[in-house]
Amino acid sequence: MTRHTRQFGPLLLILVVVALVPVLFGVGGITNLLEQVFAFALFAMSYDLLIGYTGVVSFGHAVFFGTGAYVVGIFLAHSGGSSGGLLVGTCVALGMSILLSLLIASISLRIRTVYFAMITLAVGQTFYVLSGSQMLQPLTNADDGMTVPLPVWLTHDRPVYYFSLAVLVLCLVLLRLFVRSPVGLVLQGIRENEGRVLTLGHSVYRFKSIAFVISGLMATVAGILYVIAQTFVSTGVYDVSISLDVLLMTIIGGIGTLYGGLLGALIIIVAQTEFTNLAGTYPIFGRYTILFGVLYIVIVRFMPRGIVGTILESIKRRSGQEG
Amino acid sequence: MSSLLEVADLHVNIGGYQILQGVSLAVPEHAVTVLLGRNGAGKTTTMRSIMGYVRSAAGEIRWRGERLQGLRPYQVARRGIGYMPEEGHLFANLTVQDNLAMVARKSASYESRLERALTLFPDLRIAWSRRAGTLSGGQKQMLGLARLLVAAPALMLIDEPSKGLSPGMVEVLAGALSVLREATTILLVEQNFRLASRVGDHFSVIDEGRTCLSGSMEQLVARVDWQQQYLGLTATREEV
Amino acid sequence: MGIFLTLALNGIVNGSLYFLMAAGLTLIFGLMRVVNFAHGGLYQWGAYLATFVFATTDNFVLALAVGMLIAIILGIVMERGLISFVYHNENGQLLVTMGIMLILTELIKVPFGPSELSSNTPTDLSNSWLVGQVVIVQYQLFMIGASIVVFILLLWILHKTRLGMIVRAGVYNPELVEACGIAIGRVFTIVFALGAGLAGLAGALAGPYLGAVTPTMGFDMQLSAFIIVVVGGLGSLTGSFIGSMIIGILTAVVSFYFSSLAVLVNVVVMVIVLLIRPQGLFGERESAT
Amino acid sequence: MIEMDLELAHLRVDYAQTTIIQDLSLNLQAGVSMALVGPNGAGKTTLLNAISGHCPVQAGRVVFGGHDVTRWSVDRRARVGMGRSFQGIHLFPHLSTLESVTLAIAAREGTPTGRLFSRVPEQWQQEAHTYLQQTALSHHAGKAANTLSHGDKRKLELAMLLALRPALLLLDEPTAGMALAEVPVMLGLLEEIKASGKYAILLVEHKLDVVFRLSDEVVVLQQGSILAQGTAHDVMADERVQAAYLGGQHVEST
Repeated sequence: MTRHTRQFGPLLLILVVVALVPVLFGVGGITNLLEQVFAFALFAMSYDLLIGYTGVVSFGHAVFFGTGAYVVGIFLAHSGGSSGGLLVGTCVALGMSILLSLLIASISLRIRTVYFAMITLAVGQTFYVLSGSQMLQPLTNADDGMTVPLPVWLTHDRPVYYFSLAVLVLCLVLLRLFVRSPVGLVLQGIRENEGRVLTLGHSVYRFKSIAFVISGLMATVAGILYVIAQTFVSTGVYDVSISLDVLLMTIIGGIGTLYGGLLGALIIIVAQTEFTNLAGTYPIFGRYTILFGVLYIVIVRFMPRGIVGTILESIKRRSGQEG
Repeated sequence: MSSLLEVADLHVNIGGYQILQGVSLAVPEHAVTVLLGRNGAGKTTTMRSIMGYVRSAAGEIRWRGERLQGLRPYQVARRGIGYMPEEGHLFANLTVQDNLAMVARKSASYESRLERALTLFPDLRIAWSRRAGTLSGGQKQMLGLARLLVAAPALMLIDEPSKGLSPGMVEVLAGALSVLREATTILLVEQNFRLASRVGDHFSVIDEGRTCLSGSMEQLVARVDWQQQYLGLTATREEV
Repeated sequence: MGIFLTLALNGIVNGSLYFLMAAGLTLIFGLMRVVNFAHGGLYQWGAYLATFVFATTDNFVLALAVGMLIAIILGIVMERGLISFVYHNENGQLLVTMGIMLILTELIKVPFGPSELSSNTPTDLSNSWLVGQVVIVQYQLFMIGASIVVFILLLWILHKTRLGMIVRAGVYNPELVEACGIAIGRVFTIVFALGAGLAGLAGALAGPYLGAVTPTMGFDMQLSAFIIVVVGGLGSLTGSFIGSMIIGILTAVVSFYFSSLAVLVNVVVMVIVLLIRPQGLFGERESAT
Repeated sequence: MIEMDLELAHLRVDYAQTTIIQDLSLNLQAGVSMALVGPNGAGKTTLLNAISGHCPVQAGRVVFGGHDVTRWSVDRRARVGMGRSFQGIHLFPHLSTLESVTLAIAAREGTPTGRLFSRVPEQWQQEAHTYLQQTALSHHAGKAANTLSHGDKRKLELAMLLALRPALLLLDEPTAGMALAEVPVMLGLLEEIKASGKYAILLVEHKLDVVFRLSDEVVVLQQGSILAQGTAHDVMADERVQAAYLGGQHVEST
């Protein structure tokens, strides 16, 4: 019991505070910012499943995020913002995500990990180009992007906020169950010593594919949350910079920690917003990506476990000394 | 008898394992010192620490009085220590010619040393422009030794040259080693005790990462009980 | 027919540019096992500085030299300062080089601004001829010539010089190279600088060819270069050359007929090659264990 | 139940253009313990690799439990009952001993994809505990593998192997690198395993005393071929074996 309160107590507290935000601060700027954080936190956690639990780096995870956003966006736009459109769109997006991840897995997971990074980058860019191409203009409105009407029950800030939060919490629970499941254990084994897992008789390829599919699904859901929060979708959701921002969120938070993505998303989204505001007065702040690049290097070099990972490590060490 | 190389109480940890926990060695000049011990005892790690591939946790490696630790492997090599590892002792994708050319820049003395090596191993002249990877096991070992001859270091570290060779090839190898020993000082890791006892002047036994016995090769040959105890050369006649 | 020949010529010109990029990537990977995700950044810096120098001095040779030089300097700083810490950490390399890529792409906007900069072709190379129905521009020939010279030069260095021998040996067994008394770290730096210089040269040549330099040119080029090394086989120079020409010609043909879908076709080619030959057309298979 | 015999027929294995194993045929019946001995470089580990699928075979067949597994992947062979240990330490550094053994049980049970969001079954954990107990590692259940002593690591390897409930154990020098004091414990464990009669064992071992205690049959390899085969005593009495295996030094004096 005490172990459980110690483990989940802080999380529960955070959840309560976050849930009270609209009541305490009202809706508008802050809730909209947090909705973005929710979407990207889920995105980052889905990414962590890939890097942290199977050890492969993808530079094109935006493929799933963008597909979630676009497919649901298209269905909502073409159904005039009906609940049915949202539901069908979500199902189609999830289905496409599964197909896509199985396809990418089949060509890239059997070969070297550096290839995986290159292939995902290339696939991501393909989607970026496709989403902006004139050929698909009737569907996607090409480079101009499209405004997405929402179902009536989601037309106010507060429902959107709580809906996003609820989906995030639900996915978080699922992700946590997943990493604690036998499959999660196998994935950790793969990260630790892939060859040994194979020699024990686990099909490494199968488990990596499973992780990739789950990760893709979660990223797709993140994209859906994003389009609901923004009510707008454009080629930007497929941009490689989205993949790179999320990668940064994941490594800042801490690879292999799962919850690290929550913190990473908060930091990066707030930083981006603040820098963009500052850039209005001081244009140099518009170049904040330089700082993000530096962060990449600094984290790999000096803080490979990220913030959450480093904290967990020190807690573990301290309790180890006590025991 | 002066020692060219001295290793004192060397400790090496790799990935949290204590691989060496007190290896001491003296390698006297113009002689062959054989490093003996079971598989996994730490012989190869000792060689690799001398070359600077692995960092030592404690102890000292001295070369003509100079501390070697902290030097990069190429700096160790430039001080006159040649190394022929157990596996991957040649560049399989390079020709025999290039393999030999790797060890030194062309010069008059290079040519004469090369000539000597090719006289000793005429096979290599025939295989001159073949890729080293296509040589037979014995030819590969010859090429490895020829590289050492051409490099002409003051000390040669040779790791298990007889591994995987047929008895006939081991004979050739023994002949080659006795030519090499005329020119230089050798530290040899060898599991084939017969070969070791033929070419060795001194020996050290490493067991569980520690030096547990050293002396002259005649002593070891005479002491069957040492052979049994430290080398696992169990006598079986009695039990049969 | 005329269209086809024109497209083929354009494709070969594209391919020439790709090859300069892919060659550097492949050399660096071959020796150091580093996939440089900042390669496009070096290309971009080469392109911007060459454009700037040519616009101010009107000296194209100087522009090319400065473009290469800046990339070489950046390359050496990167290799010595940052990448050498992550040599045995594959994911670390990916992240660090990508971080450098972000910095390089964004930093270029500080002096030169976020919009594109037009880039002029030197007048000496601006002649064009009509051969049959095909228009041949002198600058295109110059680019093709430059890449062929580089290809031959690289083959010569790799197979006829001592440095090349050391590099080939280092690809196979870097530890043993050190045992030969050769400072492999210095060789790493030289090769990295060489690869960076080629990226800089590619950038410097690309400006006048594309007519302008843009902040996204690095990422775009890098993407094609990656597809090429995957298709040709990571680590193989000949593979890079052939792959460059294949992707170059395909890009030219497809973008003529379907404008923006060239990337899609390149990815499809890459997928097909990976399914049939996972190690690429000229790559060597790596053992699974 | 199918007899889980191992049959090697005319096996050839090349590595880096050199033939390591040539035309090797061998039968190992269920429940029998066989030791592979021979000088360094004779191809012992390569033979284990060929059987477990860690290196490709150029010619010949590997048949196990009625399956022709010659072209099978490593994991597929493991799933039909091959358990393999390695000469060096080959563990999951940051997983606990309990998790490591549970991972082996998960492999045996097949880890159905339907269990994506359910906990690791309680009975797996209990079973894992029994294997830790059997290998005298109970007191280290929560410890990360990389914090164990070398001897305990080898025991953990064994616990993971047993958890697979394999029909065939391929053991590559199970006592290599162990401190002298730890060796008898390991030997005792291995003897129990042998005595249980549940496993066919193929053991690569240098220490002859270990070979004598653990094997019903001994195969001497030299240059990738079988030089002699028989009971430990018979084989060791063979003069060719003495010449090859002991480097030919004389041992009559004892």
